[in-house]
Amino acid sequence: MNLMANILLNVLIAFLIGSLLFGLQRKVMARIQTRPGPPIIQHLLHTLKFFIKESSFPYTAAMPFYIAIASMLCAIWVSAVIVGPVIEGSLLLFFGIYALQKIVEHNAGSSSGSPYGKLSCVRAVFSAAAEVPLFAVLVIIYLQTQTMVISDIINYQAVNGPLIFTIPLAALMFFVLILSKSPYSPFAITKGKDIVSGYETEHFGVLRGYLMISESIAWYMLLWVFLTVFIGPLGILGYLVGMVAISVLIAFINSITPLLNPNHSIMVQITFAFIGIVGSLVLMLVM
Amino acid sequence: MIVPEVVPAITVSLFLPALYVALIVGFIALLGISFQKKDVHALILTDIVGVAMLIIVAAVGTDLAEALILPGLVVELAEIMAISEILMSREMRKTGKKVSFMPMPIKMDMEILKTAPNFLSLVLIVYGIFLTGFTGGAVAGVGILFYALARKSRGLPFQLWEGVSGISGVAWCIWLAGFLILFVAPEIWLLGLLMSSFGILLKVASKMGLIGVLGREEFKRN
Amino acid sequence: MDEITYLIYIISFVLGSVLGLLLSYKKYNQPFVTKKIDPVALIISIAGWFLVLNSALLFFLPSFVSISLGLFLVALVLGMRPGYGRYETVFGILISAVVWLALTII
Amino acid sequence: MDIATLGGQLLGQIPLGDIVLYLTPFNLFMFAGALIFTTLIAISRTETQVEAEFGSLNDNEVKVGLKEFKIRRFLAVVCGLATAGAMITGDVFNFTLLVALIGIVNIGIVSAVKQIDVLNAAFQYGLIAMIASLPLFGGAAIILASTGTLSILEIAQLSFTTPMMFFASVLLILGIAGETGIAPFYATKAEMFRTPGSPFILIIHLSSLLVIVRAIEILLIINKPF
Amino acid sequence: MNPLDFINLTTISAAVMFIGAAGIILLPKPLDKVIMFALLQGGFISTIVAARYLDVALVAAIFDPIATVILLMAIIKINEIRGKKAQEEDSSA
Amino acid sequence: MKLGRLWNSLANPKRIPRLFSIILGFILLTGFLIPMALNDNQLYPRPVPQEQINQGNPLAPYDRGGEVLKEPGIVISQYPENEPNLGKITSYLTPIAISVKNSTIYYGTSIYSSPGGLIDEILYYTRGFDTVLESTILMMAFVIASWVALNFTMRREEE
Amino acid sequence: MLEMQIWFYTGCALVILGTIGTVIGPGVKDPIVRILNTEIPAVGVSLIFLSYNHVLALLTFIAATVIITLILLRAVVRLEEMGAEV
Repeated sequence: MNLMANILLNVLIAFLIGSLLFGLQRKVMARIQTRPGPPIIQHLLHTLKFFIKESSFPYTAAMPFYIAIASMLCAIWVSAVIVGPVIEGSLLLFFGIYALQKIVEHNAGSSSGSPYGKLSCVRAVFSAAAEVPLFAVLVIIYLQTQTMVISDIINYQAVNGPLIFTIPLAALMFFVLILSKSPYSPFAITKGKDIVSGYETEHFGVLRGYLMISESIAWYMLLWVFLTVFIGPLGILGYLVGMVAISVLIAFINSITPLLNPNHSIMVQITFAFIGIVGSLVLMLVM
Repeated sequence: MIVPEVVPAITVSLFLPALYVALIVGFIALLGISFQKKDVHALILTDIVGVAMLIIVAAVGTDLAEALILPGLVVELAEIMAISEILMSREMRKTGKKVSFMPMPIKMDMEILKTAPNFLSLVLIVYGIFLTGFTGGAVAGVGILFYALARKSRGLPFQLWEGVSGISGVAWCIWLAGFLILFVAPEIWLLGLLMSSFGILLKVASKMGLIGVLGREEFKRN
Repeated sequence: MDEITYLIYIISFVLGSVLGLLLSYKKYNQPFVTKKIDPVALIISIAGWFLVLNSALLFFLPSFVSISLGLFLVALVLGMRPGYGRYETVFGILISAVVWLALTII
Repeated sequence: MDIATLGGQLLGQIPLGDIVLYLTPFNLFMFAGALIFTTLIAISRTETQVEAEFGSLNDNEVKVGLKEFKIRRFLAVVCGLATAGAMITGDVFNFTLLVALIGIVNIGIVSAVKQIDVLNAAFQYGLIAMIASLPLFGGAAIILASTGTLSILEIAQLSFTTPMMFFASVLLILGIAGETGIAPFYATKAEMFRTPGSPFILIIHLSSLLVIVRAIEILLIINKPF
Repeated sequence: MNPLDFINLTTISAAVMFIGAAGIILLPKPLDKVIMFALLQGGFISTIVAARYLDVALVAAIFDPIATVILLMAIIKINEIRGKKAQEEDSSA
Repeated sequence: MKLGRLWNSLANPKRIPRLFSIILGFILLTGFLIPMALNDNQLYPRPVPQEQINQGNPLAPYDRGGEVLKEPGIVISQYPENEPNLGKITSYLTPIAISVKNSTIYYGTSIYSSPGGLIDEILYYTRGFDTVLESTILMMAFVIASWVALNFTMRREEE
Repeated sequence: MLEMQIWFYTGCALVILGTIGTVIGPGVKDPIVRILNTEIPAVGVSLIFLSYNHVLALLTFIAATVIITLILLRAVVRLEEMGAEV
């Protein structure tokens, strides 16, 4: 298959499945809280809706920047899809993409000039302190498998069994990272309802659409990376089942936990990271 | 053989003591910082942390190590400069006090400030030009600085300062051009070398001299 | 080519959901009816789940056609407005799962 | 070769004397990312922060003045270029110097503002940056002492890791952490983000995250766990 | 080996430096410290001379008075400021 | 909740440098437990200290051989293939430097710091990019400091 | 060789002594005293440079120390003049 078609295909799949998973998550959370909840399709419709709404830009915004940054987020996650499912490149590259994404996310907030966006931006910087150590899980994977290239990691797991059994603490760390990126999670301080919609507060119309598209792709990609590097070679059906399972699990967690205060959220995550890194290193030395 | 194949045994034997000294010094200074309540004291103590860094680099004992000391020094100097300025700016905003521009004249009739500056500065500048490069820049810079510090000619106008800054920008470009010549056109390496040396000299010296302008405003404004 | 098939599945699911949502708003005007089963939806749901899970039985259709058709029908019920289509879906899953189990085990 | 298992196939080298820059897909992506953001910053204007005033119904607008804007944009562009350089450099000492440059420029970007809290954060960050120059350059020097080379390409071809190299890389990572203000030290940094001038603040964050990712690559090259 | 051999420029300048260092640390008044600092610098310069790098010694010798002058000016200035503050407090009290 | 209090206090900017320095201090101390030694196979090695000055070499301590504009000096660099003129800068002396060299043996440092010489070779030629950076660092620091000084600390009365 | 070792160890001793003096020496509550004490480690480092024959670095370091001292003193004097409690 030609590369461009492959990329397009994967991006579309990522977007649609990501949105459906978000919808599913909302539904599950609603049911746990004994509300009827919106249909599963809701998140997708919500995203598409923004493309036919009028776009307006706040007059206080930092102009070309404010628009470019939202489109940038999209581009970044599309490149994540390219690195991940399409060419199965280096995990380090994925790490870099995650870092860039973090920046875009926080500056989407601050470039609008809204106080809520600004607060969300400050919190995003803060939360990066916790998420970057969590991403160090990739280093543990490297130490275990001796490679950073995704296709080699898959081969390694085909031979030696899933990594989740050999480095469970790393898998736990990555799970916390995924948890922190999910909506309504205890660690979602950047989008807490106390600051309206966080960094998305001042994005309307097309820009909001971009942001939501990239969020969906991001969710898909995080789950994809988790399943790929910890569970091993899977068919597409396997990925689907895994993603649904993780989404439902996270929905359970999110619906029963409160939003933490920013400092505490960071420190809880750092504690997890610390336990995870030290624990996995110790486990590796022992085994 | 003028240059040995490997590092001489004596340098190797001195590495460990030097490294340990650096570690001890670093530890003491860092501990000092961590127990410091006042910001300005922490700033002074970071100077010593820099000293520990220089010892570690010097302990390698090769020509390369010597070339690496210079960046370390420069970084240290530059950061102290910028941070002390930020500290002052912060305190000014905090106290909200306008420091009177012309407070108490200093009654200081030190002989050295009347007779020596011209001579000392001249020696330093000439010697700095002879040295060229970073070292020359630093030496000549201190010369300019001392001149500015001690001379009574106060009120060096704003434009002049900007002019001096401009020189250093141009000098930086000269150095860059020299650097490029060394790689792009290796045949005329001599020109590149001279451009680099004098570019850096001008740059460092003019920058150091700027401190003198800052300092003179403090010390000699009667 | 695998991915194209899955893309078609997803799209048919999405289209089904959208259509189901629209239809359900047209059809039902009470909000959130808990204990009532709509026979039409029940039939659609059972048909859909049957197609999805037992596509091997329908040898005259290529499996991806039957599955995408099935997913469309499944989504039509699953995607209804809040409070509707839940029991129908459960029945659909149960019946077709029983059929599937019976066929695989026997 | 280790570099290939980390960042993908080696695409090319740019030799500048002893300092050889090398390009893998990973380095190239990060380099391009840093450059794109730098261009974006260079052409953007800043936002206006609107806050409600206490005790009245008026809004309070916080803007970036023209002079402040110019200097901060200049510093931000320099910071972006330094980050881009740090992504492709192939020399440990060169990398540390770029990190030091990023550190000082970051301080500069926030030092031009007027809020006391922000200035305080900038000062504390500056203190960390200065302290961090000890482990940063010290770590590089210990790597030089133990391997006899600073070029990452040469270090990648060594077949062993001594405890000394490990110690040096611990120092190096601490130094980078301090200089760029990552990980637990974000608390000083987060305060600095309250000031207006979103595009310039972006570069502070961008540089620290990209540099830490790159640092992980370098450290994995220096330390061969197997 | 003759113990008197140990009395040469190197050892003497080392001793001078140690005295200077001890003086700087232990003496309480800043002005005394500046004098001891000159002693330290003197020892240092003679060490360089013992190493026979005369040009370096020359530069160090030029920088010595400059450093001293800077220190002196700062101390005088700060004493002045402190004196003035004390006066103000007295007059206000 | 005590833990929460502690976590909150850790986020105070003023504590961070102190925390960082104490952690760094203890990590430095672990250096004593690690076996360390200088690898003697280094780039750009130099002769035994004081050796050249004891021989009465007027270029001490930076004499690395070579003849001005004729024969390159001896420099062991990392990638000699990238440096066609390796060693030439080391051996280069300006005319003034040559006259100084002929008159006294105690000015080796000054001679080798004037254009040409070992440090110039390393700083400008083999590791030129480093020097670009370090002079940039210096320039940036001065830009920052002078900007702050000009706009805040010096000319406050104009605000 | 002996001379070189004397310089080296004198330098080490001065650096350590000076650092201790700067951190916990008598009267270091006064910033001026503290800055004066930092001159001792500076001289110690110069000696270490000298014993390794890093003469050019030594030259630069001497000049840079003077400038750093000036900067620090300027900061201290200014802060004192403002009456800032830092």
